[in-house]
Amino acid sequence: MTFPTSVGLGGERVSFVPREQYKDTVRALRDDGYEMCVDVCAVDYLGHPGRELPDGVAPERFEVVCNLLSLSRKERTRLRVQVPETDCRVASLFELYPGTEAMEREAFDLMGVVFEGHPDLTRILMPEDWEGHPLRKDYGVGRVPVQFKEAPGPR
Amino acid sequence: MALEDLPHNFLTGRLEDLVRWARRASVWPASFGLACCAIEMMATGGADFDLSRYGMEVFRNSPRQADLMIVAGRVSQKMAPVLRQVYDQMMEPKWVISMGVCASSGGMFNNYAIVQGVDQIVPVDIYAPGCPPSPETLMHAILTLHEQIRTGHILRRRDNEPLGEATGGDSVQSPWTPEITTTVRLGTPK
Amino acid sequence: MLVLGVLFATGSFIASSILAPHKQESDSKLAPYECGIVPEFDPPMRFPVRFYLVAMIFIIFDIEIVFLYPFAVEARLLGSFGVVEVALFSVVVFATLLFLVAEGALSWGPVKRLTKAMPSRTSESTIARITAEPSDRAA
Amino acid sequence: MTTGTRDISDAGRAGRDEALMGETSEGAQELKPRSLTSPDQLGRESGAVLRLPEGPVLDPTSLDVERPDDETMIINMGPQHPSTHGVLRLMLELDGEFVLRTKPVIGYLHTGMEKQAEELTYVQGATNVTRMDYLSPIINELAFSLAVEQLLGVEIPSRATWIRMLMSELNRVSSHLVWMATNGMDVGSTSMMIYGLREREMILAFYEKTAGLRMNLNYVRPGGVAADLPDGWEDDVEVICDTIEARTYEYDDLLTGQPIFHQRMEGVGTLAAEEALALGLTGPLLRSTGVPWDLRRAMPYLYYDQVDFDVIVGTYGDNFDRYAIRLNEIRESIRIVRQCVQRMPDGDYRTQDAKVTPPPRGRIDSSMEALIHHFKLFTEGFKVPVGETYCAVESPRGELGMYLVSDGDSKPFRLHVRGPSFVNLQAVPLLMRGGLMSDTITVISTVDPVMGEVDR
Repeated sequence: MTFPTSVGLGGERVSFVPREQYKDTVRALRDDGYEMCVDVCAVDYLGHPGRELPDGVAPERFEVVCNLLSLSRKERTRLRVQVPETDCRVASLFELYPGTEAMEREAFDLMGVVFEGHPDLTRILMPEDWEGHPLRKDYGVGRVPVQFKEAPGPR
Repeated sequence: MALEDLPHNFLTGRLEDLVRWARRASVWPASFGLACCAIEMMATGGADFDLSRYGMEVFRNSPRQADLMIVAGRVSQKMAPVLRQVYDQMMEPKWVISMGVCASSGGMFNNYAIVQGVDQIVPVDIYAPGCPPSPETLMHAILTLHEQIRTGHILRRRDNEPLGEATGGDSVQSPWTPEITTTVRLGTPK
Repeated sequence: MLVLGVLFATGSFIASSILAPHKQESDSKLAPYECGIVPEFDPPMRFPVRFYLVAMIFIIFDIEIVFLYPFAVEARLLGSFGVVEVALFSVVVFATLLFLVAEGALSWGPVKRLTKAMPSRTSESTIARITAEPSDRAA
Repeated sequence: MTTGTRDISDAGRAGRDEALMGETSEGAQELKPRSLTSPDQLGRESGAVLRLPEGPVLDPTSLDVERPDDETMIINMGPQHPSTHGVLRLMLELDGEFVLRTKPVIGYLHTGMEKQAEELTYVQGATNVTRMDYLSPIINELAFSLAVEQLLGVEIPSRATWIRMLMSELNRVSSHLVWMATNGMDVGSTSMMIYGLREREMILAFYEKTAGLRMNLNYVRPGGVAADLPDGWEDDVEVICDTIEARTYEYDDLLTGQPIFHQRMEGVGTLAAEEALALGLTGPLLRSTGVPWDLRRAMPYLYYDQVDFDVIVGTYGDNFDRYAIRLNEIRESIRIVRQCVQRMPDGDYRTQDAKVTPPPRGRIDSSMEALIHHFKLFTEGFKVPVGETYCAVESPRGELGMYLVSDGDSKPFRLHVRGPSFVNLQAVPLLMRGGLMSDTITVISTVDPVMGEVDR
């Protein structure tokens, strides 16, 4: 179960885990001494010129990044999981770290990555009837055009 | 027959001034603290920039007992209906100060999440600039509002309000709460 | 005197109905205030029993006061007999209060309280200060 | 939107105007009545069940508190509430005074800052980030600048690092002072509110003198600090340190001795160390359970390893411990500030690498390259090499992490901010279960969520 790893800028170990072994790797790491899952977030790489991925890792559009922290060894590690655009699913870490519930809901809400096995996968930040996932690259910023000549409607 | 039909003449002149003076002197703000401007509003209520010199030291928390709503902070799309609801539940006469550029015009966050200007939801009387406006700016805004109250009408809002013109006292809906509310809910911006 | 009182009462009602501005209250103004949210579920009108026990305590003392007033008016006439009588009456009323408190009407403590008799703590007593070991200090 | 005339008595009681209700209801994000929630969901919510491998495992289906539907009441401690410290909405299921289930509904201050960060260049990025945690703006900018400098690989002069430490420790003191003020107000001592804000004004005056602004000051920038410290800053900081140090003992006498304060804070909202770790809590919330984890000590950044200070750790993990930790952390930060004043070296306050730092204003009129550099830096901004990094600092609420992905352009490709309050807020349902209604106020206050950082 070895997968390519590299060293992050902060000296932490970054490993590129295939989607299927994501949950088992995190379970192994947790038993290995990583007591806290600090952060789970999703990144949309649409239109990225080219990120350095070790060979054998097929670049997909989405990437779920999970940060683990070992308090005993004062060490961090990062897992980057490639998630294809067509089948945006990843296993949820709720059973291992209950603290990731809100983070995964935010990743689902803003980026649209579905976490299987999550007890309550609903929107967390956007209003209930909001359609679309705002942080995706193809989602417009929603800028109201600002014309300084005459302000649009009742300013 | 009600107060607004009183003829403006010598006899009633003193009465209106008295009512306006009383209202100006004890405006109680509803603490509608949203973001960074709320911290500056607290600092204005604190000891150094004492708000109670204007009779405003009590920040009423329920809209039923408040006259002035200071929208302090950025109003998100999810918060817009709540803001409208709290505004409707305030007792007349009521005024609105839009504190900070985020409330006045969306500020630096010109994106999908922020309502670009709280005057799309509630009629605003005073816009206080600044991000966050320093306590002096907020107090200057409050003084301008006091001036507006002292020279304004008793039962009608100022005429030049952009949203839903106030048609004298006869409209079924109270002149303080305009009928049409345009809670802007941008779906998926193209 | 009575006429003046009645006149004043009805007069104020009539004046307020005439002078007050007649406005049609909007829907949202009449909705209950729940921090800006319009509640979907109507709150059930059945309150837990604890609230009624506290109300009973109030009613006991209310009745006691109702009987104390006439006694206070005629205290001089009744003399020592009245004082003994009222003392007896308030002892009986106090017994009901004891019963209610014994029933737990006033014990509202939460289900989960860490330790009952916790040593009285100061801001220094329950914290530990961890200074840097020499190994941590770089320079 | 409001329909025509309605019978007044009817509007209040039964018929809620659907359009009105539709606007403010959040559907699936809300707490459903017991009859509509599945047993497993109900167990999870009411027990705030943490299936810890070795800890006490509460079987989600076994419920010790069983209530028929019409006996409990679901109310909103909603967005506009005096003691939720911002626009946090808590849906509480109450059985009379006891809290059975809690569900925080957030997002009422969602500003789309992570999307906005992709629109602003690195030079402007600090202004966007500093408005997230509006009680400690400098620490937000510090985390952003450290992440950018890590990607750039640029070295900043030692004076800039010492100034950053001085300002972020002062910011920690001012954030804890606001917490002392609002916590005192929540527990009933309004005089604490006045004292807390009065001391904070001294720090804000020093900020205004240094950076020009009281809050949201765009002072810590990638490459160093915006401006040098004003001359005569040593005695300003000296006055601030002495006064606040003396005043903390005043707060101690004012609050700690009070029986009311003890009853409302002791033994309320207790937390076990494994639960805190499982929930990913950091900061005073984690340290109150006895876990000595402070990023300034465990993974030192800036010069925190050259400065001696104590990490304060609690024992019971209840509200009182968190209060004692924050009170003593003010004194520790003052100690650090004093050491910063003594050891402040001379030198320039910004890295001299022309790629990152704009040339001084004076030289713009004289030399052409300076003008071109200045123009390019402020319009297009400097380019950051491709890569991604995660950089974390200790904010007054916990570990504030910035995950920055860059694509070689002058704008961040993706900036994800790990907000400590966003994660700490998940402990609220666990801490409140079984407590009284008045305990919810102190639990929210001691968890100290700042909604700007929760909703980003």
